[in-house]
Amino acid sequence: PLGAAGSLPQSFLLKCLEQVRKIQVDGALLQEKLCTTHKLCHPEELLLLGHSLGISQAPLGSCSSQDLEVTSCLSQLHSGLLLYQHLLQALAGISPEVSPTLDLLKLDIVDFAAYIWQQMEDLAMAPSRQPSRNPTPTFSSAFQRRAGGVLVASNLRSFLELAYRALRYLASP
Amino acid sequence: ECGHISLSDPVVRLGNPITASCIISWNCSHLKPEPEILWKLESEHQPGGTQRRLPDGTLQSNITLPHLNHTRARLSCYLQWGSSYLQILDQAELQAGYPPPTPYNLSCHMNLTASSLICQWEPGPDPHLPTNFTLKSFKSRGKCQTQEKPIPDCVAEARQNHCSIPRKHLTLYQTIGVWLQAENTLGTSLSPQLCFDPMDLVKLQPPILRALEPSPGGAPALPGCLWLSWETHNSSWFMRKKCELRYQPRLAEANWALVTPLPSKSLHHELCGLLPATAYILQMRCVRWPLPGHWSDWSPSLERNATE
Amino acid sequence: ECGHISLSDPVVRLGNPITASCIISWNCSHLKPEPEILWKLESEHQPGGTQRRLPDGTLQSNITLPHLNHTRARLSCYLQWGSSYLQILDQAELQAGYPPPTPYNLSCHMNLTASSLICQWEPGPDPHLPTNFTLKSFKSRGKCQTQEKPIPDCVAEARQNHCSIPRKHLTLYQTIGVWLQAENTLGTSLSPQLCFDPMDLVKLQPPILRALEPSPGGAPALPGCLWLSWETHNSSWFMRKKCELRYQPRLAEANWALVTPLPSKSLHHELCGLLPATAYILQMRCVRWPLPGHWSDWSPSLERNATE
Repeated sequence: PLGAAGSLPQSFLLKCLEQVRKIQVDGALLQEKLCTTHKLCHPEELLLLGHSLGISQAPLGSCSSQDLEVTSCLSQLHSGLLLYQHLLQALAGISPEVSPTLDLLKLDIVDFAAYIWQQMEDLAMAPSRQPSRNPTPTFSSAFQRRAGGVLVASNLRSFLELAYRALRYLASP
Repeated sequence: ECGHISLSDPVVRLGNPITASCIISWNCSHLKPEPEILWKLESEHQPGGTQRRLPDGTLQSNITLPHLNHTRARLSCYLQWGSSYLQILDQAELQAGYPPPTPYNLSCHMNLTASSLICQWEPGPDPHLPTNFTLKSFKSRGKCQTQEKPIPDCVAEARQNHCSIPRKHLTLYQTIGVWLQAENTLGTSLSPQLCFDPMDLVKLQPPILRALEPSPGGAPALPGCLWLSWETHNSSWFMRKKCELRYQPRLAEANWALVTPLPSKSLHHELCGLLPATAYILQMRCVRWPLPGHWSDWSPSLERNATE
Repeated sequence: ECGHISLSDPVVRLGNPITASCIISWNCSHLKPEPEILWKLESEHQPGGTQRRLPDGTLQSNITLPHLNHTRARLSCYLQWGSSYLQILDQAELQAGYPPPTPYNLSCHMNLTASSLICQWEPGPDPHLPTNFTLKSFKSRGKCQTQEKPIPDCVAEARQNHCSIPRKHLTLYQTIGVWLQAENTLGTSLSPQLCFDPMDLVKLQPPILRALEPSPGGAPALPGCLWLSWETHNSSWFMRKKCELRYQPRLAEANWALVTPLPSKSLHHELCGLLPATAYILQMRCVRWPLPGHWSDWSPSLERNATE
């Protein structure tokens, strides 16, 4: 069930793969900074807090290899990136040491989401309207923003691993 | 006010005429005998001023300098009466030059370490006037026919022919339209517009080249071989790229030999077929690949002797 | 909010006790089995928390750390239930230190080249807390009993123990009152107040010392002599001053000889009675005189051989 895989230009897929790798590097940097600067190194220690703050995972069901459906996979990838963009925006003011890394990660995610949306429009695969915005958690203390940063970076990591596998599959000749 | 110079235009094209008028109030000019208004450009007397007494008692002199050939000059209005000392009543700064020539060779490259787009250009001949170079750009799609979102102007520092657009103003992987505006008092000129995805103009840092000892436990080293490793800067870790190695013996008129393509990282590369016991100079460069990009500069030279 | 730490005081004196309370909401604590609140200072478990369930269902633990000996530390409130992973619910940054010690050795000098009054001080032992040093001053007369006009605060940069009051804030030749205020979260301390006319604390630039050849046309040079000239920096030209010269042969354990007083300028000074054909090191300094002032630093050394 590849759907419109054939219609996806190779350069589009190669640039998507490059952007996923770029964001993975940014995300790993964010995790490393939060660990070294604030000693928040284990997402497992923050699950309860994350649950209470409502930090959700972005679904990528249509991108799993069993039933990869290109249009809805790209659509889910785009929506997931928007979710992480809004989550990262809510972390603004995380801490002076971490902010530069957070800002770079956010910029790369915003660009990747825009890139996918533009390609979907060019290939007439885009839904009529941009996906509605999920409610974003409010972080009411510096600690919650840092803890939120650890959880978002961890969720983003698994999200990107799944996305990378799907894109590599689509890009394989 | 005792005396005041007014100019047709404080800035003119070099060689063009310039007209000035000096008006001296009644209380500064009702002297005996009737005073005369004199003009000097820098320290050089300028004949040809036409003087008259206005109904309100003020004294006025007009002068036209046919060709202003100084890029900077001071025009002074003097008063002389009888054998008294010449009195300066006002001075005006004249400027002459040219409208900005059209800047050319506008080119840009994306620097991953600085995370910015650096554009440079040739300003063209000196217009002799303070000229501002402003890099104008906008976010777009496809062939930059439509302006999706303007990007803040990048104003080059004085006498600098480059400007850097920071990452936060860029959208990577989408096209942006870029052009250069040169502006001074006499006019404005625009370079042709470029349209590109900044990442397609990425210029990588040169790779780091390291010499290796022959593999310790291995078979005895063949003559005319050397071993090296290399890696690229971590700012481009996420990019697929290819590299090429060039080497030459340190002998007069030696030519470079090229090994291409090579992977962007190697922990242990053996190079044989060289002149035994000869010193070799090696350099490497890399480029984003298969996606487009600029070649990095060649790495600093590595000098190594081939085995005997 | 899932969990929140509140502190008796975020900043305490080093070694003092600190009390903290962690409140965990019902929806984050109604777990089976009944969860336990644990405390960690940095990564070290802190026993002694007293835990209770409040009527509104929230879970609260209070703890008192008897002696906070870290100048900076992170206090974490954890929740444990069953064999699950310890969950962090909040963290608080603790700070400990001392009120600022009284700064001492406050001294100032007027720099004529920079046209500013530069004051420096000894901050005293490190209070381990961000401490602001502010130079307070006011224009006055006589013994600074009355504040004629306040002078804007001079806030020293972080970790700098000096501050410069620019000329435009000073009234020269009148007394000003100056003191230093040190302030951090735990308190404020003031240095003793100084009262002086800034010009009476002028510190001149070192004079410029030059070696001269023996006077050309003059009588044949005596052995054991050398000739020099000097002048002071033009920024103190208007000041009457005196200078002094010190010199010593470049020999081990040589002592300085002093020539004082000397005028602030000399086009040609002869120094004789020296060890013939011996290398000498000469330095000079000057001071405002007869009016009060600080001696300048010694000029850079001049090396010269006495005649044979």
